[in-house]
Amino acid sequence: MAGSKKGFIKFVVKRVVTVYIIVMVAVYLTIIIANMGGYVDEIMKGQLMLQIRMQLKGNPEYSTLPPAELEKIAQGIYEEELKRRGLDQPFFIRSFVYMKDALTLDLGRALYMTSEGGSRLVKLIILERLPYTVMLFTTAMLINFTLHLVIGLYLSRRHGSKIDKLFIALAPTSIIPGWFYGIFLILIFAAYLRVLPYGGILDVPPPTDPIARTLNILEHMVLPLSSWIIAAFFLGCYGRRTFFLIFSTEDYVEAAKAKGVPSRRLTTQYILRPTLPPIITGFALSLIGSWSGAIITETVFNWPGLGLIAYQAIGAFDTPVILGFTVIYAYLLAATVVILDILYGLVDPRIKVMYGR
Amino acid sequence: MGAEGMELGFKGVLKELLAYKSGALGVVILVFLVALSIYTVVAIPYDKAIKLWRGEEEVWIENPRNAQPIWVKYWEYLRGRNLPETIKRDTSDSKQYGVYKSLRAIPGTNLKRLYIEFSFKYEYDDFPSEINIFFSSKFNESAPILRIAWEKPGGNKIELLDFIPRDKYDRLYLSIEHDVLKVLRSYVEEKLYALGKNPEVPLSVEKALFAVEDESMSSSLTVKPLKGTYKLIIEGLLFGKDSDVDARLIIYGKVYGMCGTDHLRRDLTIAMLWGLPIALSFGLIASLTITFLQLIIATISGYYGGWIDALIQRLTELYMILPFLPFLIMIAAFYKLDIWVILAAIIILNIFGGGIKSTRALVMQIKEYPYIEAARAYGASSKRIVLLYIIPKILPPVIPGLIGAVPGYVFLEAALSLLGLGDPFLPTWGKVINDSYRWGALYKGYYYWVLQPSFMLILTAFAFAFIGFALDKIVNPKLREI
Amino acid sequence: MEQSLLDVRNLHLYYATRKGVVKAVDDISLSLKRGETVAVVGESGCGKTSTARAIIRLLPRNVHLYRGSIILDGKNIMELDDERFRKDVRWKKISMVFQGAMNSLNPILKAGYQVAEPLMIHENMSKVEALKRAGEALRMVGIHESFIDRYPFELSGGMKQRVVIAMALITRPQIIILDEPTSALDVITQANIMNLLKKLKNELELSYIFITHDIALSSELADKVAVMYAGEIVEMADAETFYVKPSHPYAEKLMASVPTLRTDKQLDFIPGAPPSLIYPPPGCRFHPRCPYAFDKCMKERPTAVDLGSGHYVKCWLYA
Amino acid sequence: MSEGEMILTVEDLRKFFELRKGLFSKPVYVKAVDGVTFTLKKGESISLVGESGSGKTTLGKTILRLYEPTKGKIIFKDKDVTHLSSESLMWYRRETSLIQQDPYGALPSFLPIRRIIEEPLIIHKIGDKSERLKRVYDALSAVRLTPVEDFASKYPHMLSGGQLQRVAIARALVLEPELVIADEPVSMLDASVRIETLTLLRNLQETRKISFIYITHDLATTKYFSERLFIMYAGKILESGNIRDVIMKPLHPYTQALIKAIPDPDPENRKVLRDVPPGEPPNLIHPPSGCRFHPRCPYVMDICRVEEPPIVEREKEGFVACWLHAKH
Repeated sequence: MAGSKKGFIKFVVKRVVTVYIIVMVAVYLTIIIANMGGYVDEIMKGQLMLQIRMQLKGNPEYSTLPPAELEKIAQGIYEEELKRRGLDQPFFIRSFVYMKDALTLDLGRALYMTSEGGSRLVKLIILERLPYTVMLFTTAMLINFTLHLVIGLYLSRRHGSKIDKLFIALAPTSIIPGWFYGIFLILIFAAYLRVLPYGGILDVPPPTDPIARTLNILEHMVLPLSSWIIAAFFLGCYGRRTFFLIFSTEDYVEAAKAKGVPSRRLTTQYILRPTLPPIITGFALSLIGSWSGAIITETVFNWPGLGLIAYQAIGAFDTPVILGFTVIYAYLLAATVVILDILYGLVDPRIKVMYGR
Repeated sequence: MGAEGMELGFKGVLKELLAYKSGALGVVILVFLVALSIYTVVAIPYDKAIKLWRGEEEVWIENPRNAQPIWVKYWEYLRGRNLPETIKRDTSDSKQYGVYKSLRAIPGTNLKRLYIEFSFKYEYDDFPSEINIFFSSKFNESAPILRIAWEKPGGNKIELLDFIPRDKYDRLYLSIEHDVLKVLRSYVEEKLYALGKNPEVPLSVEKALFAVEDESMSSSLTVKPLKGTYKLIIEGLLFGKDSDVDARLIIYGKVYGMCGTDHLRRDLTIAMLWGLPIALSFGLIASLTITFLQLIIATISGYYGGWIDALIQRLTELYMILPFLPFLIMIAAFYKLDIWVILAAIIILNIFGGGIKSTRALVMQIKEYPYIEAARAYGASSKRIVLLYIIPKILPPVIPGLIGAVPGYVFLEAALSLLGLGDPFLPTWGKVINDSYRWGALYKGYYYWVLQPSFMLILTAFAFAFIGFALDKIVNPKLREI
Repeated sequence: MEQSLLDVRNLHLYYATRKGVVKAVDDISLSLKRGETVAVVGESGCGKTSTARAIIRLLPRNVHLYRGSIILDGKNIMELDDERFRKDVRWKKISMVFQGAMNSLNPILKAGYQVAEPLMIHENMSKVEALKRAGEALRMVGIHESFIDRYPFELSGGMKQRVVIAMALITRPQIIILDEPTSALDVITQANIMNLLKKLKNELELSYIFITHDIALSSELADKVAVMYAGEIVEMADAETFYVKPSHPYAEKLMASVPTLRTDKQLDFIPGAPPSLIYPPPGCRFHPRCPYAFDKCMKERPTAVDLGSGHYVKCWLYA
Repeated sequence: MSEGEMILTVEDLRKFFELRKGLFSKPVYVKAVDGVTFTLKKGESISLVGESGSGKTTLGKTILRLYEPTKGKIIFKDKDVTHLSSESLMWYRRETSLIQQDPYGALPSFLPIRRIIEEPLIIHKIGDKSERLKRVYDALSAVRLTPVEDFASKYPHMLSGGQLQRVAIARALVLEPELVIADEPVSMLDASVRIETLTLLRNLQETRKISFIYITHDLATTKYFSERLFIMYAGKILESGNIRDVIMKPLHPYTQALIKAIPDPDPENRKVLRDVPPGEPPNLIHPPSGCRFHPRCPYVMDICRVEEPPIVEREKEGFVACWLHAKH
């Protein structure tokens, strides 16, 4: 059906456009809030003026000038500097310039923060930290996903057994967030037993040998990783188990059981496969979500990732970094949403067939 | 479909809830927490609590710094160690035991001779944390000269220093007084040389004052407190007729109160207690408001459809793309907010959040129910259908989520406080954890400082979690059998 | 007398809910000869479907009591362990067509594969061979072979029902349990499916256990009728006897409440509603609704009375 | 039957639903009701019979203005109600009523029976509280749910299916409507209570002179409960007439098939095959051209595939839409 193919392209285009508009709104909102509606500029302008006056006062060349004259010169330099920084335009207009820059990933320079190499480029600052976050939290999410799926399936097959009841009873433990478990893990393993580091990513000074370095990083990952695994463990398994149990009462599962389908095949073909799309969606979204939601965990463990940088940028009123963070995050999520929409279409045979035939 | 909760009515639901072990436990904990928070609010009114919490040194000066809670003392007592409590001796309190004061004019002069002797029994197995003397003096000509000496059990007397109060009220922080330290070091060294030992690590003032005078004095790791009756003697020379000096000696212990103290000597009991009503109201208000706003928005979206639905759907997508926590942190950091504005920000940042999608799906389903169609057939207006026919039907499946979400908001507040973005005035659990973190509680071993607020947080969280889980089973018959 | 193919004796299936123990199947006995069809008739909630599931051992998770004997070809299959039962009985000896065929197909597997699957499981047949056989089976139920590549959502209700029947047939089991096989279908489609079932029965000498709430429809297949009420079989009779004159008051009233198209008969109804299976009435379970009830009915449970030639009634009127 | 006063006239009524076939394709239209014309006399009971997807339910709901008609006219009591706006629609809502199929879903589970029946009275601002209560009790006793006080205070989940359906009937009749449409009112009930419920409905209809449209797929029950019969297929009425005439002498091949398909309880049934056409009702997005039954019709002629069949009057009353009976 050629019509459907065209329809599909149209759908994708429409979806991309809608999501892009949403990204634009999100970025604009960030600009407004991160600049406090232009208030941050006022602070910057004030600082600038102060700086100029101080410089002039400190310069012996100007020390003889009358104050009025000095003020005039200061004003002149100030105006010039404003123009150079583009601050002479009203904030409303500049906000759109910011938005354009942000959307084209022209993230500009940070106000105060620097990358490890000393660069002020926001892009560098963020790109430098992104891998750390991904390394830690993607690993955590992957481990969680697998654990919950496997154990959930196992429990659903042993419904009503002692171990099943144990997981049900312990499911409320996941009401406590990962960072909170993190504090306890630090307390036990770093403070009390002194077997693992309190936080950070490398010892000070860091080992130079690459193998030792990797091992050192892994050692630093153990506690934050564990905190996320423990926090999600019981509820995650319980949730998957319940999900599978509900699906295993579907008529076609019962029918397959009656057919004599062995339990392993029943699990994979009749329970897991039809339920995979929502599971995958949930996983993809939470994966991206983990990159921003990790701020607290990163703070607790002093893990130098994106979250920590966002927190530091916020603390320092470093709006370009905040903006860069939001933009990248929004793009990542938006792309995930669109890709999932398309994948859904491709995975679901109902839709697949429409293009196939 | 989960209308069961509605049919059961409140009493019925409560009965069912109590039938689940975890549900009953949750209810018991919650009732206890609510009672405790009511007690707190009545016993320590808000203004008083804030004043106490913000009062810093002045209010708390008689408390030891970073003292452990009293339960640690009981625990240690069982292990045969008696931790020191704070000992106070005050000359202005005449009834007090162990205080002797005499003030005599020296005939023929304008002078007076002062003699103060504080004596106390020290039966503890650890050293005190700090020793201070507070003076309140009356003088008009020149300040009195005071000579302070220390007498250990067994009669060893150490002249500590001469002290001249500079003001009407002055204090002597013995523990950090340089001269005292010098005197004590040479005293200890002398004793050690006499025993043929060399001092390894110099002792702190408290340790030196209370040490058993044998080889163990050579290091602060081996030094032991000497039990018995100690005396602090103040001899003074006062000028002028009306002059007088009162002194108050405080030997700070290592345990204090139900919950111990923090680095500012504040009694943590206040934060533990006041954290409770704040956490409860914060969590409940956030969860209730967000749930109901989302409920109404989702119902409108699902029932009316069309452009309203499309708009709401786009808004939920926008919310999905906005990074919630960074946004919240940004708002909290930039706009220096108190807790209620943070609450409002959390609510606003959640209105179009994830809950809408599932509720909307539920509404779409209920919208097609025959009883809705019947209502349309007998002329019910859309407003009536939404408010009277749909919302009561989606309420039961939503309530467990509402209850279950409370801990999330409680922890969110704690997290913000942990990041130093919480309310600057209120004593909250998150704030205490933040303090403990910032002042190195984990490194220094002040576990109680972290553990107590954590325990309260966990207790609160579990109460709601247990109830939420049980309610979910009651309302959702599908879950009940599995 | 001819040897029974299936002999169900004193079958019980209770399950526990929070409200109490549901006595879904309460001491049921029935037998089936080769090539014979027994229709199990009753209103909703009388235990028909539970009976079917008890026979093929598809039990709910909350089973409280599962007892009795099911003798198939002289062997008590109740004694088999689950794994043996799965391998030896399910689909090899007994297959089943589920209520609501729409939902008994896996939405993401192709129809042909689902039809062929039992062959791959039970006869270790290769996929190619099994699919070939599936094509033949589909043709037998009146669907073109090319439909093996279709997904369930591409099929109409009637076609899905046929696929499910093909699936039940593929391993040539001796017994097929039909659980309301046409309840979701239109009358003409229903008639078509019934025609198909009749043809297959004759051609393949199949035995059916036909479960339905529709007495008129039951007469399309039944050689023998078992009427269920509140978890019990209250009457068991040959079709010739039953459709002409049912004996149990419940069966009699039920028959009287069936509107007929071709004859003008006076319609009747049974007052009240079927009882709960958790707290069934004492004595005869039908007594609260029975016009002939007398003292004994309220106190003592009637036992089956043999009225001759395999006609059994559980009623004090005949004792 | 005497020529009574007309209460309802339906003219060329159509209802198309917009549908998106896939996520990505253009909307298409499901022609659920496609040109239906009939009249209903005051106090008369008619049956509308069709298989699922024939459009019978849509027709009923469109007449009640639960759906906006796409085209055509609905005239009720000499008033055109096809496009009534909300205010006058309230009048129409009071005069008409709906009884639904699913008694478990038809009542809000969270309200007591008393309130459920009172709702229409509240909405139409009828009487004060005590007067409304009296009418609720009257309605309950009319459907023989006695003692009424007991039933009034119960919640739906405490009643059986048959009782629930009687509550639904009480609610439908509490406003004393002139036109009641019952859509499969007993098909979800147990066989033993079906007849009881239908008999109750019939008695109420007769004593209160309600005009009644009985929508069902069960041809066998119609003759007990109504006078005239309309056979619907794929959005159109194929045949109508006096019930007994149509059942005894069906003219349309579809009606014939329908009658042949329905068994009466009879031990001989198992020995014969039913002579019914194969296939299933058409998809209403692209209905067949010409006569909609032609792909399944055993008597199909060339013209059936091309042209819509003419409406041919039956001998006594009613019509048949079929080329076989066209007068050449």
